[in-house]
Amino acid sequence: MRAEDVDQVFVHLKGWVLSFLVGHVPDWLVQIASSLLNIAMLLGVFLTLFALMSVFERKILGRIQNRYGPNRVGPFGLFQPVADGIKMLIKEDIVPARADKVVHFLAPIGMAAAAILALGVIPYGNNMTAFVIDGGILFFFAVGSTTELAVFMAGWGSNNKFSLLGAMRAIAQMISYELPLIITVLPVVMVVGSLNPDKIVHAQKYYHFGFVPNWFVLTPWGATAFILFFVSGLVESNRTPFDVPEGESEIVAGHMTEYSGFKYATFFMAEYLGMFAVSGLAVTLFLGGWHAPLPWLGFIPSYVWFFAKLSVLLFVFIWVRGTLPRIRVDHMMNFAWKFMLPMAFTCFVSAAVWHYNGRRLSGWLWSFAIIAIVYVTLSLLLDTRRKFAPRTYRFAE
Amino acid sequence: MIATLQIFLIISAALFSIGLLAALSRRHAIFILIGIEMMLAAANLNFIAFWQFSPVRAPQPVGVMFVIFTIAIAAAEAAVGLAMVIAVYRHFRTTNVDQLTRLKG
Amino acid sequence: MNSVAFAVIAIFTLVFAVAAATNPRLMHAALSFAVMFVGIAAFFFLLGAEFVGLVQIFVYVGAVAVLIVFTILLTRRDAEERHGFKWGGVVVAIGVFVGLVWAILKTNSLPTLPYLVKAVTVKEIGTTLMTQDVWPLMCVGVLLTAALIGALVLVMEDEP
Amino acid sequence: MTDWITRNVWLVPATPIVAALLILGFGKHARRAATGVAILGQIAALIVSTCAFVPTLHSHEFRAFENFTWFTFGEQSLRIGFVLDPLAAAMMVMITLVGLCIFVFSLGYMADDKNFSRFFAYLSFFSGAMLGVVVANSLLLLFVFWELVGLASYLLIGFWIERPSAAAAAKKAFITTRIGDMGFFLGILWLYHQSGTLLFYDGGHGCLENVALLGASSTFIALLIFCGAAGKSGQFPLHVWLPDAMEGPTPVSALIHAATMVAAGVFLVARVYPIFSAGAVNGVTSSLIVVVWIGVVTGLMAALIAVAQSDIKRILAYSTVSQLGLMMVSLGVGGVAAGIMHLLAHGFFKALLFLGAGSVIHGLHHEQDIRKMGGLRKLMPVTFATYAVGMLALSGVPFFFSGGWTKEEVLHATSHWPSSHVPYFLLLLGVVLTALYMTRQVMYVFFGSSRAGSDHHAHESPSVMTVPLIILALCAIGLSIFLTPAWPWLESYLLGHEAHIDAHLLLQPMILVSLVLVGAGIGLGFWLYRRAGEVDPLQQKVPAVYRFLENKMWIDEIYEHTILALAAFASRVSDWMDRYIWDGLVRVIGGIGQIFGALTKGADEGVINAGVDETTVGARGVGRAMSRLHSGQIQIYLGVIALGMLALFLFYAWLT
Repeated sequence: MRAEDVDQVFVHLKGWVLSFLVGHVPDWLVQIASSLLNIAMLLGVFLTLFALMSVFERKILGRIQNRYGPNRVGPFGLFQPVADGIKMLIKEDIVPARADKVVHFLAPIGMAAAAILALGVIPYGNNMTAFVIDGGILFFFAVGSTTELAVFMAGWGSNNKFSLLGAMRAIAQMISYELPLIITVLPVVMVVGSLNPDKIVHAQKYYHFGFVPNWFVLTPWGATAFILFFVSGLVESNRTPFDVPEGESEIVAGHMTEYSGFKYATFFMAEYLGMFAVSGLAVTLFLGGWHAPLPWLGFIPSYVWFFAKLSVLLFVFIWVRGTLPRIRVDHMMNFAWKFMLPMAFTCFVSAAVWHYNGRRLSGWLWSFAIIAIVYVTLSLLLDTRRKFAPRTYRFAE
Repeated sequence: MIATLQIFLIISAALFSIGLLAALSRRHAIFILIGIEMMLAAANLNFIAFWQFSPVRAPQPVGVMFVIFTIAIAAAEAAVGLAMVIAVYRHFRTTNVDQLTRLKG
Repeated sequence: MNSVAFAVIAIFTLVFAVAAATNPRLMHAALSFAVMFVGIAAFFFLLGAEFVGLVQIFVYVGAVAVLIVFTILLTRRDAEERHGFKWGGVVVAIGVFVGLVWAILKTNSLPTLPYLVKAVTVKEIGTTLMTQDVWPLMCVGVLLTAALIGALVLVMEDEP
Repeated sequence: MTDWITRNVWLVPATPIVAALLILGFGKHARRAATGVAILGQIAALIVSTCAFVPTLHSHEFRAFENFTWFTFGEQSLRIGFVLDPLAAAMMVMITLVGLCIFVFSLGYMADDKNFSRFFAYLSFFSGAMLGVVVANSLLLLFVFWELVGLASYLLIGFWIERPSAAAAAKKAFITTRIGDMGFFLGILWLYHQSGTLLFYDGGHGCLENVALLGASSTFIALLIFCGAAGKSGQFPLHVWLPDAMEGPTPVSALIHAATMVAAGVFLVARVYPIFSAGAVNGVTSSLIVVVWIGVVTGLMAALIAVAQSDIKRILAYSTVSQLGLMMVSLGVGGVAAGIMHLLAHGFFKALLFLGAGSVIHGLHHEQDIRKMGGLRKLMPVTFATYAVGMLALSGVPFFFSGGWTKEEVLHATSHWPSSHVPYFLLLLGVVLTALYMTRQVMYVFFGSSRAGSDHHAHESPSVMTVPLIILALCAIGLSIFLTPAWPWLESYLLGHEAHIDAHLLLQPMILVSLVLVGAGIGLGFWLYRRAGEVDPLQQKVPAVYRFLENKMWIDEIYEHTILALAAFASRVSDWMDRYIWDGLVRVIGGIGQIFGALTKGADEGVINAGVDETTVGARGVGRAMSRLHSGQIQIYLGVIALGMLALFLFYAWLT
């Protein structure tokens, strides 16, 4: 079997399944069947990934905290998600008496739907994009922005002050970090000249000097934009250290306080799917999508590379969670508006300089210099001159 | 049923009338805004439909450009309008437009 | 396929529009309003203007609807309408609708072309925005900035 | 170099405007930087305009313009541009030189003011806007700068905003000139409608190059444009703002009266002169006749009023109004060069006089009443000497002072006007009056003994104020070299001829006439005011006339009792209509019903009573319904709009 066949095996498989339908049913039914197949595949892959992620997260966190993590159910505790799922399903579904029941019911569904739709535009491999849309990046953000409404619905529908406060916090931080998230995407869009994810991946397929991949993360502006994008992505998916909306020591569990059972699981799933979506977009935009890091590794199928890169990013998500404490809410907002936003705009300017300088050495140096200058200036301006000293206990000793 | 221009226009007329209904018969100030946004959306639908069904093909997508600018302006209008609703609520402690009749003759 | 999709979308949009206009519970009405815009965006998809549809979702569902629900939250005392509906408005609205439909059906100046999607690409829109429509774009930028500042000033608390 | 400057003449207005923005950017406390930037900007503008002046010398009929498209809408494109010709070049040099002197003077005069840097920003802005008016090659661009000049004057007249009178004066100046600008704008629109372009010169396609196309409408266009010029240049009946503008700081008055604001009106008429003279028979058109008569009335009226004023700056203000009238007459009778020459010369000596007045006011700690001054000749010798130069130039003493020659040119042009000789004789009267009131002022301020004892603190001003005075005085004298009829260099330059030397022209009857008239005026003034006391001699002799003049012929009061009263009356009428007619109509109907009821009550109480009651109730109901229309409910208004739309549909249905 040739390497191309291995690469295209899923595409061929789908074509083969659809070939039974062609000629027997009207064309529009074939189209619908094709879409359904795509969606089924998407759901299958990412729900499995969600299950794996939940157990690996616990195991990695366990290693970080010098303990084992789940290791009882199945080999190495790999069946833990099954047990969790059964537990969630048979739990009682509690709806508060004074809740707005329709809204309360629709909130987790809206949240999960948005996350799944956002996953659809990411190219997972060569010719493996679920929805091919010309404005795919815009689609991603358009769908992603509806999450805010779902969060609000959860907070409002529960009729609980902690829920509402948590929802407000979540929306505030999501809106604040949506700006840097989108603006850091703009340089890539500008340099490629397209909003189509496939074209963006395609633009990163070349190699400099035969071995350095033409990934955007390897340019000064791209590296900065990637870091900013990743931090914003952490916030958008409400992950530690930005899990303020559900900070359990402050407001119980935020907008999910009044949810239990399967609805809670749906929320949980939606969050993980959102995390996958943001990481997948980061891979697409900055890490070369499904392209191999070295030209002679091209024989390995494209989807393997994509999921390998995705797993690295997911590992970083878990690593950050195990390492950093939660940030105070006002610090987080200040950080968004005073640092992230200016830096994101700087990336944009820097990318423009890089691109319109013909991508020559001078362009690289200029774009690096622009970012360095703005970074240093911002750090000088934002420095609060507060000294950190070891804490002294006056009365406890 | 074949989608023709007339059907799109009738749907947008229906949307417009529903928007008018919201603006005319609800007592809450926010609904006037919602109604106006609906009417604007109906106009947008008209723009796109006329552009799509126009016999002459302009080099630029004129109808689409119109809609993009309309959306931007409608967003600005919504932001300012809602801010005004909040300001009015702070001052009069109500958002019922029946009670906001300081300007009556 | 298209006519089926069309009918489904039309019914979906109009139902949610009516819900947004008449539901006495404000929050439900606002959420119906958001869903209605998804329907309108679907219309735009059908008409080959997918960029506009996406922008519509982005702006209305992501931003305007959130603003509206926040406003409802901040003016919560009136979140439910206790008083009745003004039926005069219904009469007027129906009158306008009948008039519009009558005019649409009566006129013979409408082009009667078959439905043939000619999609517009993002690149075309971008080029037009940067060449022919660059002045309107600038003006809209200024307008949005002014609206932003105006809205902030309006809702600012008076005490220092 | 010369080529470069003719293409980049926009630099001249740009420099002061940039300086103004910089100063505003520096903030309130950067006083030193503010003055530095302002004066450097002015010097740069002076240098650039001198550079621009040089190429205009070499060739006759020199005219360079640079046009570009501002924006395009549909198939129309709006083009603007800049022009450099002798008229513009001469004005530029005059404005920047006078402006520089005023800037330096302000250093001393405004030294104690707390908004020092803001003042310099406005001053730079003012000068830049005026330079923009001068170099504009499009009526629209000219109008833009014109309005900027108006804005700058508003800011500067009301600079001491804490004084209510200053604020009122600023408002008055702004609104009065706006009335004229309304006409001006209509004229621009009409011109655009007729000619399709607003460029002055466009290689044969400009609106000034094809005035024949305008036809009969040129008269109306010219008159509408003249409205604007009359507003800015303080011509009757819009002159009322100019004396009030004295509320601003004295350097501002100098700038307004000498170089910038009022000159704009005269300059505008000179710039669009082809429109005024389009279709002229024998050099006379109906629009020019209007210009002449307005100028004559303004000149004479202002000169008469000036005789009876007691505020040192107001006298100068009215003299400006009068001189502007003179210039307008000159333009109207066809002496464009003479008018502009008088404008240029006037710019120097009027700035000199105002700055001299400023020096006096500064020395006397902001005393402005001339009846309380006196004997300053010895205390302030430099000010006195320079002031005397200015006074002689303004009075029109020939041979040595620039004003004499230019005034003589104007008279000369007027005497040849084919339409009428009355303006000429009235102008001669104006010359006498000018000499009279200037002599009166000098006699009061500098001669005699001190009155009212406020001058014992008087001191000569610091050199930062006296040096500009000396420079301006030298200019006022030195300019006369270029103005003599024997070698009319400036006139030839403006008209684009070669200058010839002809010593015979130095002595002509006209000079004798003006010498006699000026001598008469000065002598009369000397005799009348040789020992004037607190009470004006004129007031003792003819108190009624004096009072009439002192109160500025009651023109302000006339306006107040006619135009303003009319406006107030109209608003009262509409208020009354609202209150009584509509409401009253309803009540009358009700009342009729009631009377009717009362009449029939006795006759047939049982039967009709109920019906009458119904009528009155119904009438009241109508009234209530009508007032309920204004319910203040937005939704009802909206509904009415929708109903209007429905009505349109019905109308459409009825049509088809």
